[in-house]
Amino acid sequence: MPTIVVDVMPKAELLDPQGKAVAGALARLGNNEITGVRVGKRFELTTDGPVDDATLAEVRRIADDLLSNSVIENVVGVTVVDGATVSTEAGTGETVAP
Amino acid sequence: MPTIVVDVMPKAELLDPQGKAVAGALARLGNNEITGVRVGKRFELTTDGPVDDATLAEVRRIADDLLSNSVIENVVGVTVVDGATVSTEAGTGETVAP
Amino acid sequence: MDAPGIHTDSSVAEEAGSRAGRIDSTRRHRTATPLPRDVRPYRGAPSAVSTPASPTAVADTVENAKATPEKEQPYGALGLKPDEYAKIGEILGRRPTSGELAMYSVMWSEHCSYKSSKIYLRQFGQKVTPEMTKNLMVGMGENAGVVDIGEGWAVTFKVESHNHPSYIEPFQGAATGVGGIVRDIISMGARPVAVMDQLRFGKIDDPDTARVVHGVTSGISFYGNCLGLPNIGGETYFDPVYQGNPLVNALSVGVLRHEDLHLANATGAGNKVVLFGARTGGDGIGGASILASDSFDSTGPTKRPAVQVGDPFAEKVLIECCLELYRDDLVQGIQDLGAAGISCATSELASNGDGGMHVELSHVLLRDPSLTPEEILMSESQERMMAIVEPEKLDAFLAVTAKWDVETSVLGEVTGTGRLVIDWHGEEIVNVDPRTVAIDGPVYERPVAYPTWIDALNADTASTLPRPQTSDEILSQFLALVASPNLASKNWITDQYDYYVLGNTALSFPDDGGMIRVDEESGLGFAIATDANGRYCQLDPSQGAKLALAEAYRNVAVSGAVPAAVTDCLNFGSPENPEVMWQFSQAVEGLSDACLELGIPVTGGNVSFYNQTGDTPIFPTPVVGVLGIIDDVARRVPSGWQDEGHNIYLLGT
Amino acid sequence: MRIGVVTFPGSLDDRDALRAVRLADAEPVALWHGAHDLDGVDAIVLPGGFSYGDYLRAGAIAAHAPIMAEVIDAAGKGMPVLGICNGFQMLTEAHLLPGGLIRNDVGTFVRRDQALRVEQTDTAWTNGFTAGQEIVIPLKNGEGGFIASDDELDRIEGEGRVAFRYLGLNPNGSLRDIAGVTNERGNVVGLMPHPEHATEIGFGPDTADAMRSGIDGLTFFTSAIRALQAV
Ligand SMILES: Nc1ncnc2c1ncn2[C@@H]1O[C@H](COP(=O)(O)OP(=O)(O)O)[C@@H](O)[C@H]1O
Repeated sequence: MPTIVVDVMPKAELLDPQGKAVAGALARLGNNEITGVRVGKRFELTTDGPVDDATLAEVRRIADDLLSNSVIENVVGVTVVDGATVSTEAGTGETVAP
Repeated sequence: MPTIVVDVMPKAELLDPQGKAVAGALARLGNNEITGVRVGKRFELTTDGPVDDATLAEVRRIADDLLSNSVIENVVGVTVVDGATVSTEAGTGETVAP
Repeated sequence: MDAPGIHTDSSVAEEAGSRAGRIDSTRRHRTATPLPRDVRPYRGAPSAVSTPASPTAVADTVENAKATPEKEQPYGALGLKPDEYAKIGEILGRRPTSGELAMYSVMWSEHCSYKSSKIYLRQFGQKVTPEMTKNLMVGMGENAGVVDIGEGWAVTFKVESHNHPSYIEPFQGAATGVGGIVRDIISMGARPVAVMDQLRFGKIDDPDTARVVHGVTSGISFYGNCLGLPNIGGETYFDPVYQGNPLVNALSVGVLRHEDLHLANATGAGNKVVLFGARTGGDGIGGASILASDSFDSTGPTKRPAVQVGDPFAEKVLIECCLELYRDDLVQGIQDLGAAGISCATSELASNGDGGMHVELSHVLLRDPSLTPEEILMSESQERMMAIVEPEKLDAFLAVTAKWDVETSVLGEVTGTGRLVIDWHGEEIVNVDPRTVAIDGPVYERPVAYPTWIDALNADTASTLPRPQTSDEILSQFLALVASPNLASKNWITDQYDYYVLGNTALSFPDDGGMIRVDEESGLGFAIATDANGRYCQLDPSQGAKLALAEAYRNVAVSGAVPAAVTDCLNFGSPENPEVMWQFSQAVEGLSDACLELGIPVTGGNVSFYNQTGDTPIFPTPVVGVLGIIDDVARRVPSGWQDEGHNIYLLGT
Repeated sequence: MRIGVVTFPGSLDDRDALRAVRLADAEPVALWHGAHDLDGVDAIVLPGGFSYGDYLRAGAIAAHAPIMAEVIDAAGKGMPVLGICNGFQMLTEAHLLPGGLIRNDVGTFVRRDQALRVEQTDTAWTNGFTAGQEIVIPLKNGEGGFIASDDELDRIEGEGRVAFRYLGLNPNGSLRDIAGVTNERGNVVGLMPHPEHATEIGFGPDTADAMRSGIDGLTFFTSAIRALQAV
């Protein structure tokens, strides 16, 4: 059963109070390596059938129309994850996208 | 400036009211290909310096302790993304993790 | 049930500890299930036709139970004592099926059966005068008591605990606590109109307290605000005795026209048994899964969550849906699903009715298709209701639930057999007299012992403490008091609570009690206040309980309302500790005596035992709520100074 | 004058908005989100609440409801539309109003009696106020932070489309203290605070005169009636 992952992030130039709060918490916990935090959403969509180009085009449309608000957010990724399960810990150094 | 992406999802066995609401909206909008939706969080952490193993270990700790609530959520990915920005559209068929 | 109200904490330490092992006899083993598993589509349009659950599980049928009398059953792990298990065999004349065992074990647990408190709670029903009960439309024993407030209006109210879940996952625990009490109110036929919360936390500067406090208050804020119910008051105390066992009590009030009163009973053979609301998942199975975490690995059986996630939106829709069903007279009997889920709803509805019930369990709509029938019977998934519907009204019923996008399935019908029969894909897995499950559970007269330490505690009075001698000492004592978390302003909590919604809030924080207008024309309304002081009760549980009642009574009276009825949430340590049992007996006796003296009846409430950290019980904490009636809320009296030039009087001694 | 109030699944302050319409001497009309017509109303209120739990983004799912197509159409033709709190969020999601609303910077839900300055009186919902008038109405939200890009903010400021600003305290981190905005034509107005909760003495915000006696919100509804009468 394929899973389509849609990633949505607040636009870079706009305020992200959640990210700011997390960054503040990190600093208070003594971490000073992380200089910025932004918090977005990750949607995992499952389909019964196989994912073809038409499905992906439809998901991109959904991502733009419903899953994100173009005034304040960007869709930063639409990815098909093969196999039914997303690992509980991804390998290091893996690059999601070019 | 490298970005570390931390993905957090609600545990599969728990109710995900957000996913349920989105799935309901998709169905009302006429989509019946997507059979399930779960909504999690995507954190983008930026560092000034390079990301080494120590940094990643520290981020994994932060992901478990601060960015997620282990009672109801799983950290499903900790990934380094090179370059300052994550592409606005990821390629299809990419697998995030093994 | 003849104990006040229904369920206690859905997770009680005792049960949690011993019921960790679930019904392994019928669990089919699965390989690790792929993620995400929760993929049952939520479709806008509900279906009357249910999605059949997976039929692959091999059920332990009644036939099978008869044929295999010697089979060993994990009753101990389910929290049943050997004699209780033997009693079940006696009642049935055979060993129980695993489904029956699931039902008896949850329904005979402390929190559903009131087995340790029952013999004391009777006093609330006995120490009454006809004058006290003349305005009671429904007294103790139903989901919540109902008080006639005049002009054709009635009010129903109740307070309940959600202590243990709120320690494990403060946000969701507290949120689902609000959700649970509100469903009790809906199931009486009422529109919920207000909530309150009574909170006790550990030491304010303990590292774990922030997790609990902020989780709990934001959970209450989230669920209550999202339901659109004004929060009109509550209590917040800090004391180290609650460190590992915070108290999270939630109260809800509803209003109804007299003719809208609904009760939890299944009458009329042929009437349909309908389950509606959220789908059933593996949440809080028997309240026991908390300690089942050792089996939470990917190779073992499917994970069962330790916590329940609340969906206030689903509950808000459920409220409106139920009110429309009542308005159109489509419901004959109704019960909310709380602790013990379908086990509780079917057995209580059937016992309170005049016949029996026949249900096909595979018609239950599932969130997790891998659930076994026993798990479905025990699941505590939130935001569900069960209704009894006349067959000719079923279509209209389904039209209303469809309008509100509430998923619905018809499980079976009321019968004239006097038996509760539950099938799983056509095979009979439960066949019991419902009263033996829901009403005639075990009753214990637990040992009681006077606490030896209490005299020394009482002898150690404040008179031995040094008095401040200098103005500096007085100043520093004053500052210490002002800075103490229990006296400081609670705005940081109450500012997160909406009291405006519904537009009828006449009083709320920081007033002594909350007040709600019921009738927009006449101004008829009610006031409500809750109080408890665990420290007083530790010194003297009987006096402490009386003082709690007196304070709540005063808080209602000073608002301008006439006190009319009482609800209570009795938070205590383990009933197996004779000293705790003594505290409990004293508190109930004191409270019931004081109710008689003040002339107001207890209409319902809740008992929460096993509140302790290690072996140390919490202070006895009987939270008492008093409801009063006011003819016109325009004549309310607020706590603050209103206008310049008013005189100030001090009354009393 | 018939003023409709749309109920969505999860709407909470719909009954209050209907009451406020009645107190303003207009005829309240309850509308349903799934309807495909507006029942001939003269103006529309999108009420507060948590439509669809606000689980995706506040107001996002409701903005796709069938009736919203009618609302967008009517708004385009000049019908007065007021979005209160969740209704404001729907109007931004439907792009009838600029900007977006995000989680409060304080991180929690906030309920308080909020002072506002009326910045724009040339709208269907504010013509009864005087320019710069200070009013107090209840605020209660979790996602009330108004944001837009700097350019966009400059533009709407320049066009006089900031309708209300927070006074004294900015409760949610809204940029430039913006509490409410209007469209260019002035018929569509949205704001986070709740005027419908300041329309009845005894149940509104506290004032210097007496507790819970503030009724500044009534002017929103009487303004709409006046705007409709002027047509
Ligand atoms: N957890 C809470 N939820 C709602 N209201 C609360 C809560 N805690 C305190 N309050 C309200 O805050 C106000 C002040 O509380 P408190 O400081 O305990 O004063 P009092 O001793 O007069 O009850 C009261 O109106 C009370 O109802």
